[in-house]
Amino acid sequence: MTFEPKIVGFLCNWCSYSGADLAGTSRIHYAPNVRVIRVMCSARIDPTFVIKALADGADGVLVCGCHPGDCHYSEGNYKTMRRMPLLKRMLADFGIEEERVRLEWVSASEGMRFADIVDDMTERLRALGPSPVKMALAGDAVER
Amino acid sequence: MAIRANPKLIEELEPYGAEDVMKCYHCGNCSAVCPFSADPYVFPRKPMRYLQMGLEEKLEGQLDPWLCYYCGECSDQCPRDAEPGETMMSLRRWLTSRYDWTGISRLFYRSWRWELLAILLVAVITAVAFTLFGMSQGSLSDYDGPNAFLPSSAIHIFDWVLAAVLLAFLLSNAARMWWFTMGRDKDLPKSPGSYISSAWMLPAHFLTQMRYSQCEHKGPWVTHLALMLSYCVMLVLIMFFLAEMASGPSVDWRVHVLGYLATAGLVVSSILFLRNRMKKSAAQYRHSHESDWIFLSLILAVALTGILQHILHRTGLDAAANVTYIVHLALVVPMLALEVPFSKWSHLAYRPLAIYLAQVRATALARARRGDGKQQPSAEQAAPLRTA
Amino acid sequence: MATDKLQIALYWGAACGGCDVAVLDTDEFILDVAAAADIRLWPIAVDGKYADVEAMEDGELDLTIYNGAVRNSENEHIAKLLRAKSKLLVAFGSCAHIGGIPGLANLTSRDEILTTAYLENPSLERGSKTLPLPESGVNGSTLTIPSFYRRVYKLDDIVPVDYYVPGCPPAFDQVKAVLQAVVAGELPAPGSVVGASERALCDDCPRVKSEKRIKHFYRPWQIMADPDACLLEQGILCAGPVTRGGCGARCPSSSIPCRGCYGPLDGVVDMGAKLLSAVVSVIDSTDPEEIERIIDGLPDFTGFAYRFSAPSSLLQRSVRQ
Amino acid sequence: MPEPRTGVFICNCGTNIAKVVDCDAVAEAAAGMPGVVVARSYKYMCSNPGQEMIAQEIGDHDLERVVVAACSPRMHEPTFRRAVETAGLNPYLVEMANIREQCSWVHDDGARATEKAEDLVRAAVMRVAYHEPLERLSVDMCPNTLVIGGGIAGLTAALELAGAGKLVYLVERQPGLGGNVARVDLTAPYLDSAPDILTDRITRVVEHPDITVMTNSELVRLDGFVGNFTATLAVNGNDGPGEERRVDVGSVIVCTGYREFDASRATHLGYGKHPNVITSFEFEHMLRQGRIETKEGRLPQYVAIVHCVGSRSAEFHGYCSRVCCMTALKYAHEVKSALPGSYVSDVYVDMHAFGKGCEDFYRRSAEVKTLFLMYGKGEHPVVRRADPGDDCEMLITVDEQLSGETIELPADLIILMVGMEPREDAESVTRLVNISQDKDGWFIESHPKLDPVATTTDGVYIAGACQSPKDIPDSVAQARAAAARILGKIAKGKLEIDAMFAEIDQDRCSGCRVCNEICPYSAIEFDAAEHRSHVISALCKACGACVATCPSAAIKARHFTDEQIFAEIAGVLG
Repeated sequence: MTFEPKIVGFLCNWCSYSGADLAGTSRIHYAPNVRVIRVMCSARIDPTFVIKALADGADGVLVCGCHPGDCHYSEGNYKTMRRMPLLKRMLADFGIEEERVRLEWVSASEGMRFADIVDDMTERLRALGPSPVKMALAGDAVER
Repeated sequence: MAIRANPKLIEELEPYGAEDVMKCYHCGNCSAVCPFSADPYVFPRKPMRYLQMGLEEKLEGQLDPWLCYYCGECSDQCPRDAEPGETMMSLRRWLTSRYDWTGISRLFYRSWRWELLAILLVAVITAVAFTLFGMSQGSLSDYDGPNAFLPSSAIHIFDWVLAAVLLAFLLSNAARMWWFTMGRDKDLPKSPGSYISSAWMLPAHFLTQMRYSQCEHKGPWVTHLALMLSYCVMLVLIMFFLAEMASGPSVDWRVHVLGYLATAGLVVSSILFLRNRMKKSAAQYRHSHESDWIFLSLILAVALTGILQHILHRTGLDAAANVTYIVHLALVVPMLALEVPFSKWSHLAYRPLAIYLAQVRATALARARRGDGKQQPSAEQAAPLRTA
Repeated sequence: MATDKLQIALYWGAACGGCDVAVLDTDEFILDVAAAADIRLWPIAVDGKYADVEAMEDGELDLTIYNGAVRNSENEHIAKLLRAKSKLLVAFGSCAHIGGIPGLANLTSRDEILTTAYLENPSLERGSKTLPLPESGVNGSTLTIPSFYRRVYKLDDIVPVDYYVPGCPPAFDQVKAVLQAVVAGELPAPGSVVGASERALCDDCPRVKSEKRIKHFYRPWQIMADPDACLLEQGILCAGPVTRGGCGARCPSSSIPCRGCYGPLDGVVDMGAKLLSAVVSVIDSTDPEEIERIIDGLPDFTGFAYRFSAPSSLLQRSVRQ
Repeated sequence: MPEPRTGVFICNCGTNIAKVVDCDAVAEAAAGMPGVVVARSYKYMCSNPGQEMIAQEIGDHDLERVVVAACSPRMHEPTFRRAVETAGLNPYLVEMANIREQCSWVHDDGARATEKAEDLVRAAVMRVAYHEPLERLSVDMCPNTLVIGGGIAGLTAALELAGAGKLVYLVERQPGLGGNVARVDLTAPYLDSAPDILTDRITRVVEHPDITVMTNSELVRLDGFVGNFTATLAVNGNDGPGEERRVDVGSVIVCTGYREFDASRATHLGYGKHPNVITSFEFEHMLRQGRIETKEGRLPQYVAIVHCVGSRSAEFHGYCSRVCCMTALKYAHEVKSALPGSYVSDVYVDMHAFGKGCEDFYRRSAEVKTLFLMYGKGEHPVVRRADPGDDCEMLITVDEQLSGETIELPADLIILMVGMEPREDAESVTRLVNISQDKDGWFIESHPKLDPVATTTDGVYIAGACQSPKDIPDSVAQARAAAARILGKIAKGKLEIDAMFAEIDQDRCSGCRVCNEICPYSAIEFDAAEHRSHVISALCKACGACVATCPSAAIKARHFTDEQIFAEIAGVLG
């Protein structure tokens, strides 16, 4: 059986979550690997959430917000835009592969784009294999 | 190379009947519905575009208007009432006047008064000339025989002279048509071979009007063919069997059976056309140019005077028959002398010629495309004159 | 040893010794402690053997003050031992509390550490390939040393902890407060962080704060900082906003940015992630490339953000092992 | 982890969900989740019987929390909130799991979709355990309104509000009222006179006792929140020092309009180089003067109208300016009637004749023999001076799309249909009233279809061309819509504010002020005396940016707390 990665998606309510809903209403099929958590704005996505998802066993984390300039809250997505690069550097310091965390801008009309992103990410994570985080933490309890 | 638009050209075309072309917004429904519109002859839309923008030279070079038989589908489908069919008709009129180097055609199409005046003039001259001629050598009471008022031998000679003159006009105009549509375009090499291999189309389309038969409604084609064939039969009879036709009072069935049929064809079809035009029964009859009325009326009048003359002669009323003959000739001569080279009747020559040239041109175009290596020509391009 | 004196033990795990010094730094107060308590174990200052502790009954000790993280089998063994023997176990100082500076080792691997220390260290004797092993044969007998763990643990990863005293080292007042509370029997709620503020360091920091917009980050030595304004606003990375107060804001008062030794506030699950969020959210740019350039001004941000708290972070350690 | 008594309701949505997701299996799995006392699968949860079932179960099982696994919460969350409310449960104690739009409609592998649905339900169950009952806030509504901009939209809105007996403050930067409509002669497609439309309105506005008109004035500051704004105005600011005036208003309508595209930017059209290349507004001026002529005073024989100048181009603005096509047709009519011998050409990208009466108008324009030439979106016509022998002054080269030919069009007078663009001060307006601009600079409405005049800032409305290019009827309709929205709120007297907003725990705030700059709505206020920040809840839009940023975890996003989201993360990961 092929490894099926679990992806936690954090989606802003106004653009990306609507875009994901649109993929549904348009019956655009994509990989069932993503589990979406809705937040009002991508700026609500505390870097802690991303790390928490990885620590809890996610193989990948997808963060989606409105396209720059199109934020429902004017400039919330810019905060996300600022946080994600440093978060990625930080995760790299913990040995976590770059592909496991992905930031994408998905508008409410981009159902197809959302589906493509999920499929692509699923594909890449399948190739990458399971996240080492959960294994490492579980291993520490057994062997010091 | 940019082409200069001429917004004024449309004003020149209006007297020819192109009154609604500016309403067109190029949805392309007309070209879509037309059974003949196919690459490289996309019409009516494209010629209409040239006309709107006043691209005179492009229009002169168009064969497309002659590929249209005016079935009227396009005008029926037009959402803007831009009358594409009538626009094509008006372009044919305009092209006729362009092919004609004398300028007479232009004068006639732009002014029915001039056309009527010319007809009257020719009619009067004809009548006077033949009356004087008859009186100088025969008797008004003799229709045939040695003392005939208008002996068929003399008329026969006159016919042949007239035919030669008309042919000269027609041929010179046709040559101009060739020059505008083919000769002038140096960029497209036309092979002499295809001129020869396509030559069969000329008589074939002339005699059968087979393309017309592919229009959705067959009625107009039948009527049109009847009129044309009747005319041709009558022409052959007159040009070659005038003596047999004129002799009487007995009926020479060898020729007269054909004569009756042709006459009936002429009368019935011209009446039908006139009735349709009066009733505006279909798109192609909605807009009648003065030249249409004049032409059909002349045909009908010629046929009717011919019949009358024939009956009078057979019933022994030779004097009356001779007077009718004069009237008949006074109608026939302007019809032939004016209508054939300068007005509506000329399409009899131009249309088959255009179909033929279009085929030659399309073959050349297909070869040029193939030669460019840009694309393989489709079967349609190889034989681009579309038949439905 | 029946006595009404408090029975206490002080121990250092993976530590630098600073916490012990901090206890000693209470000056003559230590004499009051000595008067009120029997110090049963304090390797840095008082004689006492592990065997003595092992001989104690469970719960015999009233209080153990444990400083240092858990890095090897000895640390773990003594932590468990003292936990069993002690009524109260206090994680004393950053290392025991949240992992501390030794915890930074969790951003690298055991192999890398051993290689650096024993094989590639320039001060080593040329050609030396000696690596410490838990067991080694010497002259026919077996010599054992504690085994070096794969990673660093904070104290409560190993044993339940009753109270936490943060700081690297804890401030004098805190040490005193803890001891006095135990003596007086006025104990706070179990599991609480003792002797520190419920608010971030900024609350204590005398620097003037205003709205923050950062266009450029500086290392402290790169600019002459305004002595009165918030360091972070000036582009100097300061862990103050994400760090529990109570230390008296000694670092920022001395123009040194806070390094976070007091650990995160209640409700903050990951100190580094929170510092990251706070610091970069106020970057004054909406251009991805410029943002990358600005964060280039934060070298080893991970090391800074988790300077004291890597073992207590959500990820706990690097997965490169 | 808290384990309140939870009911889980799984909607089959007919077969929309059930044909892919095994709803009974999901219900069975849900029954074993923490705190779940009842889990049911039903055909249509949003139907009346479905809602009644939820209410019934709440009563029967003393449910403290409800999870509905159904469609997107963007679809039916309000429905289920009402449903639990009828059963006496606080509406915020319900959580939805989106197993339709984001599960059954996008997957075909039933087993994996069912597994995903279970994860989503578990996340909702674990999240809802941390939900708290929330109450909406209520504030007073000030019945006065500030209208910014005295164009057709502003005038209309002011009259509408004053007509209902409410006080209106109308500020206009220019010395006179009327805006861009005041620069127009006739209007398309019915050829009504613009001055007639305008003069009457201006008179009524100026004379209305409940409307305070302030020209040469502008807004300099807006404080407060919906129902309770204080606007600081610089009155007569352009003439000398001016005075500052403060007014209390409950609502603000922004009607700041547009400015025309600067035609000289489209260099190929030769505006500013050829004297007889003029803009549409210059032509309007000519029409109002009553004589169409070239700069040299001659009557033009060829008049060319170039559409889409600045619009629908990759170079300038991609959008359509909406009014130019019909205005251009209006010019065709006006030129043809003033100069019957002239030839009018329209050079356009696409003819947009979508408004009422506009298609007829287009047809009539074709009937007066206007020549229409189409050019491509990525291309542009080029104007040059004609050669000495030509019967025209200029020539326009166009790659004409409908013929495929490159055409040179003669022209004596060229009218450029300059598009609309956001005013140069639009950005400062957005900062003043706290609204946003889209990528082109137009003000963003709350919802493009369902809430077209409100903005993301409660109490601030937009009307007219400041929102996007618009003709007079649309501007008027928006102005009236905004006025109606405001009158509705005034009629209620009190305003309810959504229970979702951020709040700062004053016992944990250190006053570090990291959050202050984060809030796009300036809803976070710093109390300098207390050294604490706090949220003005009426201004807060609950985006949560400050919550994620607060380094002390002192800010709580109501209904989107850290605990709730952590529980959700743990939930989806099983």
